[in-house]
Amino acid sequence: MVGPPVKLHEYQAKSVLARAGIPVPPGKLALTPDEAASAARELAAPVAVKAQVHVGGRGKAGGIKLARSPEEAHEAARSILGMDIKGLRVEKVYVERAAKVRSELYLGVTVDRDRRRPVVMLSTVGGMDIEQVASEQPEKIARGWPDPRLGLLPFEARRLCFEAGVPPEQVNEVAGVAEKLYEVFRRTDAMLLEINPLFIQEDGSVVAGDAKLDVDDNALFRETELAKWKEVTADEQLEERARQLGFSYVQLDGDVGVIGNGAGLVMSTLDAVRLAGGKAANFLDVGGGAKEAVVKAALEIVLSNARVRSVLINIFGGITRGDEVARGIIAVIKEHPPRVPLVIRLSGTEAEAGRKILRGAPLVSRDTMDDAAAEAVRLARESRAGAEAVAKKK
Amino acid sequence: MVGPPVKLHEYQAKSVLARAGIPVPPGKLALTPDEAASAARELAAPVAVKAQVHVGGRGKAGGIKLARSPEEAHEAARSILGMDIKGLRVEKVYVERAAKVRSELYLGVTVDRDRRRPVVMLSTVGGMDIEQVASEQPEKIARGWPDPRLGLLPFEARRLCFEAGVPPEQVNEVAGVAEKLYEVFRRTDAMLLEINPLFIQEDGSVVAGDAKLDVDDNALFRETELAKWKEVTADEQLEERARQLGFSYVQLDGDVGVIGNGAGLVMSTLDAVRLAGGKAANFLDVGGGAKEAVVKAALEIVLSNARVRSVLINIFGGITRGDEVARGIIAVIKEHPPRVPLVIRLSGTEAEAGRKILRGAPLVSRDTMDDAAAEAVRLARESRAGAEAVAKKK
Amino acid sequence: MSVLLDGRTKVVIQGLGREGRFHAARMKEYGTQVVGGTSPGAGGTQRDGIPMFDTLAAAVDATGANASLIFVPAGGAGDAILEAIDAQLGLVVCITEGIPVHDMLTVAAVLAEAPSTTLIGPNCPGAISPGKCKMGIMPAENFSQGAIGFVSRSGTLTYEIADLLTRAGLGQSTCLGIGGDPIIGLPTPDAVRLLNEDPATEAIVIVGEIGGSAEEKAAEYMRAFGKKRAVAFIAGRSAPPGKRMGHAGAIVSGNSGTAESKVKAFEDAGIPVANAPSEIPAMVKAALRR
Amino acid sequence: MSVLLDGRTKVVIQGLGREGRFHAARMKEYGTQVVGGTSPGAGGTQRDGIPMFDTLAAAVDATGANASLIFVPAGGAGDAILEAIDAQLGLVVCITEGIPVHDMLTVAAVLAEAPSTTLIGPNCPGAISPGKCKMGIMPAENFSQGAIGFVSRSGTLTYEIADLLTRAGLGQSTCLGIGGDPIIGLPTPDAVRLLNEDPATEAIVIVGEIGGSAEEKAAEYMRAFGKKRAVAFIAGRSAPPGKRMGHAGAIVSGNSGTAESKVKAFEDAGIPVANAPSEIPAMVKAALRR
Repeated sequence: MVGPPVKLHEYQAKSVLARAGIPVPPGKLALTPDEAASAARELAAPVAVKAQVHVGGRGKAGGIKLARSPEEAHEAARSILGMDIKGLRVEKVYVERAAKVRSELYLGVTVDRDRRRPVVMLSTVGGMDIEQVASEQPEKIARGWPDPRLGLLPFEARRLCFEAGVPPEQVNEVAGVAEKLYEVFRRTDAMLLEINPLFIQEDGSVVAGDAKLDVDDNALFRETELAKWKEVTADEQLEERARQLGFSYVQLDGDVGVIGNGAGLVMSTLDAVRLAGGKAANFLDVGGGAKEAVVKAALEIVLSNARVRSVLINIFGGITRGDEVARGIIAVIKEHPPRVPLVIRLSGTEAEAGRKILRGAPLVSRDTMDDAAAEAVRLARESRAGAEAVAKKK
Repeated sequence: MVGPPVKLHEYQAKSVLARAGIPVPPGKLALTPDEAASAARELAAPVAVKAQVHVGGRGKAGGIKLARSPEEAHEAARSILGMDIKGLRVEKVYVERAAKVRSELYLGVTVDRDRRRPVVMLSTVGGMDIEQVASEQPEKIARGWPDPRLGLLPFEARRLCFEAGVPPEQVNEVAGVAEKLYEVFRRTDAMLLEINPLFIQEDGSVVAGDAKLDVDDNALFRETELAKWKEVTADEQLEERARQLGFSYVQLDGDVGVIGNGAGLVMSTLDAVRLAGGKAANFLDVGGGAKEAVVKAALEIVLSNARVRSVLINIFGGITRGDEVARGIIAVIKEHPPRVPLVIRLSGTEAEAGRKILRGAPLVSRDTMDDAAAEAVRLARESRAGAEAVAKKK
Repeated sequence: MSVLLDGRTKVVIQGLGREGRFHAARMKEYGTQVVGGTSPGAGGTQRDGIPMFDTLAAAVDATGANASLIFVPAGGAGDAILEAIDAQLGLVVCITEGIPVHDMLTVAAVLAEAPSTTLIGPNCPGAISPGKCKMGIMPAENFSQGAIGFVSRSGTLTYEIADLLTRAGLGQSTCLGIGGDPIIGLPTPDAVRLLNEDPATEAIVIVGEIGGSAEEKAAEYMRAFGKKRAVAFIAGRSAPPGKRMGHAGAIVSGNSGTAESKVKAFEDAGIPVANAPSEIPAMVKAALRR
Repeated sequence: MSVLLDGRTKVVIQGLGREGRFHAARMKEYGTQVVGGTSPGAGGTQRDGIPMFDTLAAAVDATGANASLIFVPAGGAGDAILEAIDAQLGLVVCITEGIPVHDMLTVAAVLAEAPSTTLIGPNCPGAISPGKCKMGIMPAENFSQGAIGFVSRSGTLTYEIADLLTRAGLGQSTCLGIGGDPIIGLPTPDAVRLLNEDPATEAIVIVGEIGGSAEEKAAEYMRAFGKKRAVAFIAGRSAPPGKRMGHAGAIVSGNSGTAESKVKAFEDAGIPVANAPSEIPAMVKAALRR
């Protein structure tokens, strides 16, 4: 089951870069204000105290503070630790010697789906979101598409620098960082690896200001060291549990629970719900060949969402068999009758057998995806209307 | 200037393999019999005590002995240390836990000039010289030519194993060793990397019996760690000194010293000497654009060979200028008149100026390579005849 | 006629284990020439009457196979594809899901220099030329022989739509389930080009989904070179940005990969876009009448 | 006519430093179109009247160059060759000596997939089509225009033999100094094929040396496809096995790479082999009379 890339914290990503020989400022992780103060003392202030959370825009949210003394670092850490940034609580800060910044670059590597190649991007507009630069000043980004079998070649790295307009005195160093960055990208099975900003300091030296490393979930089996850094936020726990059970689950904000087999079919089912005037509560793909137990677990996860007012199960049997699906549904119904109506559409392999198993069960059966979606939306609407009427009466 | 590959000792090559995850037996280097005995004690005998010298065939020469106790290891080291193997004195032995051998394989990587590819070779005829196997049982060697951009791919490594006839139970492990071996070959700028024999042990595990690693001399600038292991034997010291002075020198066994510019021209000059009935004492290429000092040093090295009875200098000026060459010769002659006759042929750039400089000097000048070679051979023969006559008289 | 696979296709199954055996049997029932299987160490044996080989090279040597179907698990599937390219097979179908992206980047680079090999997938149901050859895991009963070329990034949605077409009397020339990963061997534009140039194909059904810009490129190609009528459908119109919808490739990132952009591209190219799969058969019939 | 280089060849010098400047001046004197030079950081300046660029891509963009001559030091020369292949130049000549073999293995792999680029060298004197274009470090005065195609693994030996030919009135169509390294861009058989197919070439002089089996392959090619008379010479007949004779590629290893084998291969192909360079002109004249 496909999962989102594993995101590393800045301090983790920087430790990976440092090992590859990319210059990063000296820094220490701190979990308390006291630790932050002693880190600042050790590093010989001024330092930057930075929230380590898996969201962008922490700077604007007040998650980065400059401190000129250990006392200021203590104070900065006190205000940042425990802070809530876009719903995530800050549990740790990274205390880092402040760079003496002359100018800022952007340097990143990701995957270009269309060219089916890695793409290296370099820009003298550093410190900004690269997508924003791409849409507002596209000419400010130099791009190169290295052959993954060769890596980023020295001439390609230099060409990027000259095209981006890196000052000639820094070309060798920035090109060297780019070559190493590509090598880290390759070696860590990264989906995205960014140094943003890459500082050119007052003395002309180059150092990584911030670093972002997202690792391919499908490659964690061989990235055993990085895999240890995987963190699952409260938000993602349901999706992670689903993945461990063998299916894909994405929480959405509607009230029609959706279960289907196959990503395209489930996406189409969500679309059918919307076409029928409703809104899906989730995406859930049980995958190919799902057995009774998986279907049961899937239904339970969908029902655990309190917003759900009806559930639409859409199965087009191929390797997945209608009778297995039916048995999974019956198992849930028997254990504890669901609090919301179920609408089911079975087609393909063993659909007939499945329908036979479901006969007499408290659920609605429909022959087509469109009809089933319309019915699920209608039932959710009814339930909502009922609830609203009750609420009004009170 | 081109140099021979840098040869590593078995114990050095094995340390490189071990770091890459290739199984090698535990072992220790010993410089004295006492060290060998304590190594054997540590390793828990039986051990093999092996001479560490840069020549093949040390086994046949008595340079490898099995020892079942520390006392036997002491005795073995005593007999091997100081031994002379093909002209090289054994200075150190490697004491290694003896393998429990079920069968022996050959596994090696080198460069295939014709295909312009690396070539990996695997054979179930292990422990023998691979060139001998290649000429006597060519069908016993499986070969693969990996794309250097991709390395040896798992499917290629497996195919080699099946083609060579590796027992199916060992295929995964041997294929894994082959993949890692290729990676070491690439990473160390190797010209040749061999595990011969690669033991399959009685318990089915696989371990490197012997290892050979020759590193490209041209890549030493970036193989800084391996470069430290470069050893120059007494035999090679003259060639090494020449290389440091900026020219190629190869000692041969004739009596006509040869100096020229350009490898092809010097080879042709040696051939001309042979055609004239003589034998060259050396190959010496001063390279392109040689200046006075280099020519002087070259002539001194050639004259330092006691066997030399005449010297033939053949220069076809291109970047190399005839006048610079002439000045180098004059400088030597002035410092100490050479003990043997010099024959010189100058052609090309500034040849006329060179001839002018040499006018009156005690040397013979000829217009063509053939004539010059004939004259040098004649002079050497005269000198030899004279010397023989003197010897007879005594 | 058909594209890529037909009665002359001779298939080796790479990684003929439990899953492979199940589908190999279905394929043989369908009439596909399954001439061999590979599994290191199994050389010389038979599995369900299929001769086994240690390596693909040996299998191709012995059987004259010109195609392979890959069931090798994700960690080794990239290597299996490279083995198939090395064996110079004309068609390689990779069913495996979850291959690391970097492995596919390497495969794509090698593939770019091996123009005689077409890779379908990975993470796909495979391809079928109904009545001639099936190379994949799709239930054969949903497909029927005819003149509709069909390309889709999905699995079951493909079966659903094939079933709708079949029930409407619209048989298929070739159906290409090209896979849901961000990096695949035969992206939508290339698949559409094959069908557009196939004499046996009268109309093309293009089923895309959110993520990437393959559909936009296919629309562009059809606008310039389209010889056949086409109908499109995009799955995931109601998907939120930044979330991977089951397929690794089905994700809207920033402004790119949206359903809106894809729908607009097709409409700009004069290709009608269905709101639901159920609309497709009628739209195909209308297109054929135009 | 001539092969690979002529009056339309427009050359960029990669790594235009001290050595490059000296030879660029000689080339310009000869009439070669030297249109630019590269040196990172020198973009926008001029050196001896040659416009300088930071990258080869920029130089090619600005000048329309179709060839490059490389003087970059050994550590960066492999990268410079890859840059030239990437720029899709038709002819690349690399003078540099001492490039690590592994760098050349990578170059060879990339080159195999770039059929429109011909690489001469490395570790070579370059190529000259007398009277039209000189790309290299050879002294021009030893060469003269004519109908003898000439390929050689050597440097000064090439000048010596060119001089002998010129003095005998045997001008040259194109002389290719292909280099003395074990892995080179245009090995002897490929160079011989070019000259064999060149209408302006009437006879071919092949100068080989010990090491490898390129001469044997060239002889085989000429036996099968030879349209021109040829004369060969092998340097190093008296060299002992196991010793590198100045050139990294000039080594007899075991039974392979011997002069005997090469001489025999040429004689078997009906190509006479000279005992000394001085014999070559008469033998060429005799061959032309046959």
